[in-house]
Amino acid sequence: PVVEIEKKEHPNQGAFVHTDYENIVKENDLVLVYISKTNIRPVVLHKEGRLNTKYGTFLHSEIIGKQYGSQIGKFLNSNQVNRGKRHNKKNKDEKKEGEVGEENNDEEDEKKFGFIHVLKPTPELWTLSLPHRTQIVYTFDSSYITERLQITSLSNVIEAGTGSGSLSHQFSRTCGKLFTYEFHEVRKQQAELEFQQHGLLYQDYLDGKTDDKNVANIIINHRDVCKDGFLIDQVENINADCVFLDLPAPWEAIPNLNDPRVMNQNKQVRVCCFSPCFEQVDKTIEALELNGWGSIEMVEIQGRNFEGRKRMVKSIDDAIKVLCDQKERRNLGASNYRKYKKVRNELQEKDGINDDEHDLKRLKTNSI
Amino acid sequence: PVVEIEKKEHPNQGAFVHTDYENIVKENDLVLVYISKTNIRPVVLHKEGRLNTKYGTFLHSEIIGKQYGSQIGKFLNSNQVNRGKRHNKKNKDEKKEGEVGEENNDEEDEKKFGFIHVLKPTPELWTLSLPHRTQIVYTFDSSYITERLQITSLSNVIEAGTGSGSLSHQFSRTCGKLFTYEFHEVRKQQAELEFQQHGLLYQDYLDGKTDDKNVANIIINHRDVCKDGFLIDQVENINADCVFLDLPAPWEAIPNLNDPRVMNQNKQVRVCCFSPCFEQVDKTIEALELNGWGSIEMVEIQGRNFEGRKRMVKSIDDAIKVLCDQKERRNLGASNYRKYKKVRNELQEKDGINDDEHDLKRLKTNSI
Amino acid sequence: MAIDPITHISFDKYIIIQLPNELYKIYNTFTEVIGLGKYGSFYSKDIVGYPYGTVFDIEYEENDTEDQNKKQKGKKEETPGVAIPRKDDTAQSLEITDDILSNNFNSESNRLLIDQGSSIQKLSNEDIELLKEQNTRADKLISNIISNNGNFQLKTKQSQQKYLIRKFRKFSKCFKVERCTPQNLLKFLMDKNDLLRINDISLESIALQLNLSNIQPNGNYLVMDETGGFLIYSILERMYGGKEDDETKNGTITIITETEHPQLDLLKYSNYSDEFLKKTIKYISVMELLKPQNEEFVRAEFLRINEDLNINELLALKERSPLQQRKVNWFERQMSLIKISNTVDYYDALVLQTDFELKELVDRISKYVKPGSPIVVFCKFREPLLDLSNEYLMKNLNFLNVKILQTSCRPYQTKRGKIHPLMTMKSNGGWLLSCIKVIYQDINSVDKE
Amino acid sequence: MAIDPITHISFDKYIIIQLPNELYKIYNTFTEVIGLGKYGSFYSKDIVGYPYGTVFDIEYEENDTEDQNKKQKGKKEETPGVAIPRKDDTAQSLEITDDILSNNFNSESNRLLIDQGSSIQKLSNEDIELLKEQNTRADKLISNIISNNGNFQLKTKQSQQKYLIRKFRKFSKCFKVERCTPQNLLKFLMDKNDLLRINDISLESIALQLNLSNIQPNGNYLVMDETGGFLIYSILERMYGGKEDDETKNGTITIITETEHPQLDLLKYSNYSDEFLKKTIKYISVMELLKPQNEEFVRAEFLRINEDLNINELLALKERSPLQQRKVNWFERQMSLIKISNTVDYYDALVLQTDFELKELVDRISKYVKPGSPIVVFCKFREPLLDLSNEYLMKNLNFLNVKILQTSCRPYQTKRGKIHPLMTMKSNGGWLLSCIKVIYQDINSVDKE
Repeated sequence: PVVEIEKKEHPNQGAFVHTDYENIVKENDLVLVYISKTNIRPVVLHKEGRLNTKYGTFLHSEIIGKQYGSQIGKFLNSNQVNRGKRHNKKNKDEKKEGEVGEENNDEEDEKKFGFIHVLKPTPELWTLSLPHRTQIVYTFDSSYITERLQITSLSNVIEAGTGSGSLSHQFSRTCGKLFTYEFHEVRKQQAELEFQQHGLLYQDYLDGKTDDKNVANIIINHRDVCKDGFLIDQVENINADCVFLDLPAPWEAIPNLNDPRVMNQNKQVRVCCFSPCFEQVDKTIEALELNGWGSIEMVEIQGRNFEGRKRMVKSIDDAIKVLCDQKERRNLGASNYRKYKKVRNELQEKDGINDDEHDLKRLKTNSI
Repeated sequence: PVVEIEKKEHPNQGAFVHTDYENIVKENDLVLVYISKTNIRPVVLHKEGRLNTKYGTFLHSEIIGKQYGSQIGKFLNSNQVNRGKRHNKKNKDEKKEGEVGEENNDEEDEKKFGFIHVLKPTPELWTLSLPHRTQIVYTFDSSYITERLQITSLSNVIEAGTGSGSLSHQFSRTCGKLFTYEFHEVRKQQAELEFQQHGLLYQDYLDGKTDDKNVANIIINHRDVCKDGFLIDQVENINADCVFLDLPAPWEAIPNLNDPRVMNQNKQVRVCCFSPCFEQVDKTIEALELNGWGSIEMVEIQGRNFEGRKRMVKSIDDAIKVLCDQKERRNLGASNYRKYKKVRNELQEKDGINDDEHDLKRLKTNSI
Repeated sequence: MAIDPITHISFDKYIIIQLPNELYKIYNTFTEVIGLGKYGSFYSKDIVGYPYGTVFDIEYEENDTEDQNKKQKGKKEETPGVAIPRKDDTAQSLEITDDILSNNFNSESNRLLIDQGSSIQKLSNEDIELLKEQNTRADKLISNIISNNGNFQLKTKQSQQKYLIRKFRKFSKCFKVERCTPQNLLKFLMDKNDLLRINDISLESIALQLNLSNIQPNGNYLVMDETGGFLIYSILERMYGGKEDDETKNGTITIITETEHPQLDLLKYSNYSDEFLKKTIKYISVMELLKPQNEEFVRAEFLRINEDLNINELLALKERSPLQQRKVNWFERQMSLIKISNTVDYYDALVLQTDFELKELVDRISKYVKPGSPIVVFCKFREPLLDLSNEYLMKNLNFLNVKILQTSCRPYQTKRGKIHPLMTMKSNGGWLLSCIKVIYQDINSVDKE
Repeated sequence: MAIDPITHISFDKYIIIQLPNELYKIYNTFTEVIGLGKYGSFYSKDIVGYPYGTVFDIEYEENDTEDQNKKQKGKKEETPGVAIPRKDDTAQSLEITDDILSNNFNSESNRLLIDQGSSIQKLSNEDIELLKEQNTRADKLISNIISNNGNFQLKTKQSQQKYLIRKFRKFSKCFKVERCTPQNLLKFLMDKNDLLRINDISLESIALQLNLSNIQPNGNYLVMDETGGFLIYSILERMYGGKEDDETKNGTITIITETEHPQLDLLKYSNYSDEFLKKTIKYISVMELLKPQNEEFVRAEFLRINEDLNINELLALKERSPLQQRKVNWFERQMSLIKISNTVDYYDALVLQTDFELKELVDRISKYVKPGSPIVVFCKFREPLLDLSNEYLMKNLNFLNVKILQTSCRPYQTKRGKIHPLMTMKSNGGWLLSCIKVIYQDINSVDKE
């Protein structure tokens, strides 16, 4: 998916906040356009804007004024139908989504109906819509991290590094203040811009651009926390109670948490280090122990998606019947067999039995 | 479970071999008596023998002469029934097994039927029947190991250490020759005796006690393979093509595989090291690489048992009906409600509806 | 400075105490003396004011010791000890430290070890009790255990450690105080083997359900909770974090109950005040929601119950007797229920944990959810969710992005040099289904291009 | 010494070749020239006689090189190279070694790296092809790739490695020969994304099925195989290991087929001779097994088909014409089928992989299994096994120890310093049900004590 938001655009505040009772899509809203499970696109709506999808072009004006959650449909011309079909072949699971109509290969000219949905952004949908600038912490992990760190709306959270900002959105939704650090300057700038567009920067609250400090709560810094620690100019005391380190060498950053101006010194605090390799985990445990952390626990989250599937069920008696018929046909010769079969069918129809129905394949819903 | 086999007993040969067509349990056979899923006992049958179970005492003579797989039942006296009941309470899953009869708490005197099954030993059942002398490699792992080492009836397998001998039985069934090593002298003696009783010792084939070298194929040694290597007096060249190391420090044993008299020098050979901790795996990989092993892969087997369970299903309408009734009863007062209810029921019975049947709990079969 | 009851141990609160055997138990600081059984007892006032997460050691007065020794056999000790907070120890861990252990590891193999059971332990259990009473701190206790076990040096490092940890758990007198958060409450229920009460839900599943439900401090959520209040508490925790008086937060939870009175007994451990819960949580039964009355009917019912009393007159009164006030309350509650049952497209998420037949349920209550908002269903079994997904949601154009998910957390033994997955036989933690409620556009209303 | 075809590459055998991209492909040494596409080609006789597991490098004659370069653009190279076995390398691995990699790791962070895509690689693909043709061995190839990538030193160690491995896989000319064992065949099907053909069974599931079925060299097994012969081959491998002439082994497999002719096309890769398979494997269709004829009926049928020819006369003949022999064969096969269908309590295990409705199937064929022997059913889905277990086996006293199992193998990236679980999206590998057939004792036949 391509981010279609202009670099300098400033959508309406509160993109990630629940809508009011009216639930109406407004001009300049940042919305997520759901095209399929694997194609969700962030768009800022303008009166004159256009949105190109595999189902053709949608005018932003067709979307503005609708309720969030609305389906916006259009009839596809045959050219688009063809493209849609090719797409469907590749990706059968998406068939239901985005396209409705009979599968009629003969009449390509027939108009088909294609649609998109306009959705309010949530951190989870945002994660799905992201161009993968860096590796992403997925919702299976991030939800668990949030719960284990016991993050609530009172928590001050430290996150290093910011990366794609995907997890920052999730933390920001739940926590009090989020201090996030990114050592890669370009990535920091990208993330900062994004947070600004999403109305999540604490600076905007300070500047009076928004009065919802539950939402505008992110403070982002360009920083190598391993070398330069966590202290920042904006605040004297970070008073963090939750720390999340997604760094190649978290053990280098852990000693920097000892500065009394970083962690809240007057309450229980928690840290989570996220590493792919066991060797990293080992060094991290060493650093945590050396720096006075206790109750250290390593865990791994395994998440899975399920889907219902259709399964063939065959009956033994059906199979036997087919084999008997084949044998008889061979023994009698083809023409005799047809005669015989006809007679037998006539006899059986009288008895209300239809022997010809060799329905070998019956479908049942099952799952793996 | 307790092993009831006498130390010096020598049961009939071929305990682990498929039976002939007659499939009859003979005197002096080593059999597994299946009492419940978690209670399987190895027994050598004698004319005069007795077997005590929670269902009472079974005479060996009741078992001898039956077919393998036979149920041997007896009626329990009330004392035993009580014990059985207490057992069942603890372990509901076993209810079906071992006991049949109505659940009649009032009439304790009624005789109940308890039974055992007599089974031919298999390596997998043997593993279940074992007193856990050491940690056991379970069938989920051992079957995978057998397959990944590509063990066939042509393979010469090295196993260190022998441990409980559970895995040795599985290897012995499938492989050509099994060279197994145990550094703990008492454990080695226990295992050797067991292999002898089970007719699995290669020495018995050499001594002419059996002519089935596919079965009598284990050579066991008391040895610390880390210090003293794998070479043994009995054969000049082990010619192993599969190695399984279940040792605390497999990296100490790996260099000893380099002796040209240990591994087959003229074909592809495989090794599997079984370790619980990542640090061990790391050292093992290092040793394998240093000693010229390639295509090294670490895997983990996750095995699970499933069971069907009953699930409650509630209907919304049923719940609403219950609440409406409660409300009416309160509004009308208890006595009026009864009158009202009676009238309503009479009316509804005419229509064939039974409103009183608030069957909130319907059962469905499901599983976790 | 006043104690912050969210971060610090306060009076009249439910707290969780972790014992040396690592199990969690719930106590209340309302109790004057908290007794931990064989791990000792102490005055609850001694621990008030310290931050949650503090480890305390129980120490006994010297002059009590002799008395204690005499009493020991016959009855339980009666004088509580003094709970001393461990200071200068940021780890605040009940675990036995490696320093103590590593001093005693010399033997390298257990080749020569023959298990002689407890006969080899020269210190009897009574001796150990004695030591324990005499102010012996954990490390001293352990070196005593070591030097009195004749076979100790013959054990392998591993069995030495196992042995020490077992003894330590049995004899040390210390404990850690934790806040009664939903996460700690879950651990408590797990230790109590009482997960059935919360539908066998795991921490990772509730976490995923909360994230997918997009819980925010100002949202309004429609919930069914068959976990005795655990789900509600978890949602409240994300919204409010224990703080009742933040004016910037005003989200609500509306609970659909199966019975007339909601069964949310676990909610009491949340330590929220009744006023706060009353303001934040609304209850409505399935009957009141799905078989609603109208105002006329309620007025008629009021007349019938109250024998021709006019509600309008009551409402107009400036001062009411308690009985009159109860009658007004009843009427106003009925009105509010009618309002709820008529307010469709309102809630920011539908969060379900229920045994009701799901197709039927979702079909009838999804109308209350705001379009574009999530519906997230937890179930202990997979089949009902597959059924809901395949037989209802996927066939209905009002639901988008239907997913069935499972998440499970694998704990590892987290000791350096001995890291490995732990084999736990716990249940699988359940399944989740999530989807988005959307508005279906009638195909006939669309212009053909 | 003659070549052992089980351990060494021989003529006229199916073999598996692992390519530098780590994928498995099946070839046949019957082919004179084996072409590996962009990885080169060679004469199959060059690899015959070396043990399975050998890695070969393909080298081209010096004097061919110029020609090759000219041809390069237009058409495919026509002269095969020479396959040279790697000697003195017991690892025989296609992986890129750490020695080569570690020489080139200097930069420590990718802070300054901006991805410039392929423009930065000074060696064009054509250059690399050229290098490759000129007898460049893997390590040389790689140092060339490194020194020609201007940005290489700016990458992190990790991305350097990833880059090298990618290039190596693309350009090196080497391969490894493996025996066509069931395990390697499975990897081949996995690489080909063709696991549906074998019912999505995983190595760990087939392994567990074989162990639970207690396969032995002298057993007789009753099998249904909807994996196109993969299951049969796996059983044969455990029984015989590829060796056809061991007189001490004489087990058989009886296959119940759905159709008249069994569909076991994967069995050809087993390299067993037709004679051996004919001797060891018996086929019987569901009809022939469950709707058997008797001898009288077969004789009548023989008469009807062969127009009053007397089978007894044919059988009595000392010499028969081919046509007569065929008729005798037909008759004898019918007799043997009748015998099979009448032989109950005979087989040492029932091993099933089938789409048939399982309750019905097991109910009708379990009679052929010897009491006390295992029944082991594989299914891609869980529901049919739960159904079989709960609705049939658990209600029937003729089955003991009913278990439903799942096993799954988790591969790890096995590089020291970088060990972590690999995220694979493969299917779950299926479920297994196992139980033991037993003999139920009528309760009325037991004396009351």
